[in-house]
Parts: sequence; C-alpha cells; structure tokens
Amino acid sequence: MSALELDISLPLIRHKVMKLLYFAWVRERVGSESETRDIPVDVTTVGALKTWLSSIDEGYAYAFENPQIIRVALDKTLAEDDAPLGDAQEAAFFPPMTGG
Amino acid sequence: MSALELDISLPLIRHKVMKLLYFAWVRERVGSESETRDIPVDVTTVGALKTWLSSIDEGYAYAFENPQIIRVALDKTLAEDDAPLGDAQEAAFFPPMTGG
Amino acid sequence: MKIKVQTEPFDAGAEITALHAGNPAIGAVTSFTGYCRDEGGQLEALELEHFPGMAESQLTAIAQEANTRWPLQGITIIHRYGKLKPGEPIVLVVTSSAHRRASFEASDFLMDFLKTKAPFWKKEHPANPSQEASWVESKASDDADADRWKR
Amino acid sequence: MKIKVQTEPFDAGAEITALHAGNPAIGAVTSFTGYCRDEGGQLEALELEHFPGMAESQLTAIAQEANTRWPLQGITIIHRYGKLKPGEPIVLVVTSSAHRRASFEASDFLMDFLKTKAPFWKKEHPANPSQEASWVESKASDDADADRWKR
Repeated sequence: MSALELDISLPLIRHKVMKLLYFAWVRERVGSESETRDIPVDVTTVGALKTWLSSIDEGYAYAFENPQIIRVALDKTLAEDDAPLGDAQEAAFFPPMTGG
Repeated sequence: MSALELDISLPLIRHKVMKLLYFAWVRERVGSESETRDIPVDVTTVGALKTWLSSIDEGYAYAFENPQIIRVALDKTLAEDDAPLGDAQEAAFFPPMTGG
Repeated sequence: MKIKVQTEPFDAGAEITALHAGNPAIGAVTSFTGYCRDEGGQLEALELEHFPGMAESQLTAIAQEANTRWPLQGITIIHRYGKLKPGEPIVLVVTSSAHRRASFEASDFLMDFLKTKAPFWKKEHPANPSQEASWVESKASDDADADRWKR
Repeated sequence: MKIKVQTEPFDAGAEITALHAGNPAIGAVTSFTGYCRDEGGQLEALELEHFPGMAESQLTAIAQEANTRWPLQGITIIHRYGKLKPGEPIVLVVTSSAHRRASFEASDFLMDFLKTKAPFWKKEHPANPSQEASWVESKASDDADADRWKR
C-alpha cells in the first residue's frame, strides 16, 4: 500500500539532526555552548536556520537580534546566509572574530 | 706694508687641508683608505673635488671614471655634487650602499 | 608550515631560529608578536575564546593562501587562548623567504587575515572590579586592513 | 632607541623581549632579520665593510625619521660587519608600537632606508677559488623600494 509506505518514510524527511555550537556572546545569550537539535526540513539555508533559532526563546531571540552580524560555520567552514545547509553535520554561530 | 701682509696671508687661502676617506671598490681603485690632502682653493664643491681627484693618477681616474655614481659624505653627512665644501674637515667617497 | 593553538606562552626567538635553521636559501625572516596591552592600567586580563578545530583549520588555510601569493620558505603561526595578563604574548607569526619584500608582505597579510578570519574572540576583564567584563568588538579598521589584500 | 654596529652575532629573541619588557602599552612588536644566503652553494662568505661613525649616525637618523612618521614605542637596529658565512645573521630591525600597522610599516621603512642610506658595502667571496671576489652592485629594486616612502 502506497499510503503506508509514505507514513513510514515521513519521519525521515521531516527534520534533520544537527549539532549546534555557540561562541563568545552568542554562547552567553543562548545560554549553551553546544546542543543537538532536530532542524525542520523546510529550514534549508544558513539564514533560515538563524531565523528559526531566534524563535526558540528569549535568549536565542537576543543572540540573533541582529542576524546579519552573526557569523556561521558549517562543519568548520565559514558560510554565508544564502548557503544551503546541505548535509552539514554541525553549525557554529559566533560574533565577528577578534583574534590576533 | 700691505704687500708683505698679502704675501704672508696668501698660503692660508691658496688651499685647504682635508681628510679624504675611500670605501669599498673606490678604496681598492684609489689604493688608499685614508689620506690628508691640500685641496686647491678653486675646488669649492663636491663635484669639483671628484674632478680634481680623478686627475691625480690612473688609480684615481679609474675610481672616478663614472663620477655621478660615487657617493660623497662631508663630515659623515651625504652631500650632492653641487654641495659646497664649506669648512668640512673630511670627505668620504664610496659606491652606492649595499647594506642590510 | 607550523600552526599551533595553545594556552602556553611561546618563544619568538626560538621560532625565528627554528624557521631559519639549516636553510641557507633564506635571506629574510620577519616576525610579528602581538601582546596583551594594559590599556593604561584599565585592564586586568584578556580572555581568549576559540573554536577548537576550526581555529587550526582556518589558520592553515590562511597560511596556504600566503604560500600561493609569495615565494616563502616557511610559515609559523602560534595563537594562544585562555586568560592572559597585560604584557603576555598572544600571537606570533613568522615567515621566511629569500628576499625581504615577500617576508614582510606575507607576515602583514597573515596578521590581517588572522584578525578577521580565525575564530578567536577576546573578552576584556577590567581592573576596576565594579565594571563588568565585555567582549571586544570587531574593528572596521581590521576589515579595511584585510580588504587591502583582495584580488 | 638602540643602534649597534658590531662584528658579533645578535639574538633576535632577546632583542624582541628587551624592546617589550616593562612596557604594557606595547601591543605589537615586528622584527626583521636579514641573513647571508649561500646562493645555491656559490658563496663562501660575505664581507661587510662599513664607514665607522657614519654608519651609526645614519642608522640613528633613519630611526629618528621612523619615529616622526609612526607612533612607535621603541626601535632596535643591529648591523654586523666583517666576514660572514652563509646562514649567519647580518642585520636586525625591531620596532614596537601600540598597534600592528605602525610596527609593520616602520620595520619595512627602516629596512628599505638602511639598504640605500647606511654606509655598508658587501663583497662576495665565491666558493669556487678560481673566481675573484666581487662587490655586490646596488639594486634598482632597492631604490624603488625606498622611493615608496617619499613624501
């Protein structure tokens, strides 16, 4: 039966699991340095992921209040807001870097 | 008597004594690293001093065959060809510098 | 190429000597050391946070980019993290080349890129205990410095 | 300001440490070390002749000029003379400042000016004993480098 087959496969495509890392004041505002979350399947880009995270609670909303200044690395490589999440396992969020 | 006074003072104004220093291949061509010479009173500039030195002998002529590339320092300060000798005590002659 | 991210201090002189050792084709070694300033007595300590793994990979990528741009004989980058006191060294960049221009420009480039592309963040702990610690904001001048190398 | 003209080797690390010591306003120290190259095995030794007295006064004048152009905390220049073997250090320039740009630019400037304005001359002694020693000719590129700083 095709309806049953669809039901079985649905949980596999409705979300993806990602490890999320936060650094510096993004970490402090979010209140966590690392977590694993189910990401909805319609969240397909870095920018959409920021928007989705900012809706979680007040801490996330504060961390992402100026989403354009938050830098993102997918699997430890910098990615712009329009970059697709693709099959990245990890996304890290942080302020502009101030090393050196 | 004014004629006598003139005779006495003449040797004082006919030349000036300078210490001359030579470095690198200028030194090798001249065959001396240091000497004291009576400079004729009509040799009043750095350029004129180069011309006068080049007439001393073959070694000096060889050292100053391209006078424009020879650098000169009067009392340890770089001086261009049109600089007056003034009351400089020392003139040094050398090729373009290659330190560092 | 030597890339280190560590808490321990480093010895700039030893790194210069090591980068030059046994390579008589090297005519020029440039080093840059960045230190924690005391900000006129206002600063108690600087806390450096980093992203382990990505810090090393970004520094390596920046060094590889420098190698494509200049004929270098060697690159050493050491970046510390943790809590540092005023006067302590934070970062070291050493480059070697046959001639001085490549060595100077590559060190300058590495520092500019490291400031804007390597995942380190500084938090200032003020000497006055009634003031709160605050994150250092990125400087527009650092972005402008990095933009000098665009091509 | 520390200016030395000497035959003995120098210790770049010790000079970096000395220039930074006890001054927590310093955020940046740049060093440049120039070494004798072996020119692919062609060179036996480099002989450096200098004009005593003028070498020191010219290096001092160049350092003073750097001090007027950049907000520096310190300058160290050491230049060796005599016969040097491949691999041996010839010249050291160290500058310190609150920020990196001043320190980088001042070191670069000092090296360019030192090459064209300080009375030192290099004679190359070839490894092949049948070849004669020859004076190093000044390079047009060195003049061009120095011209970058004209104003």
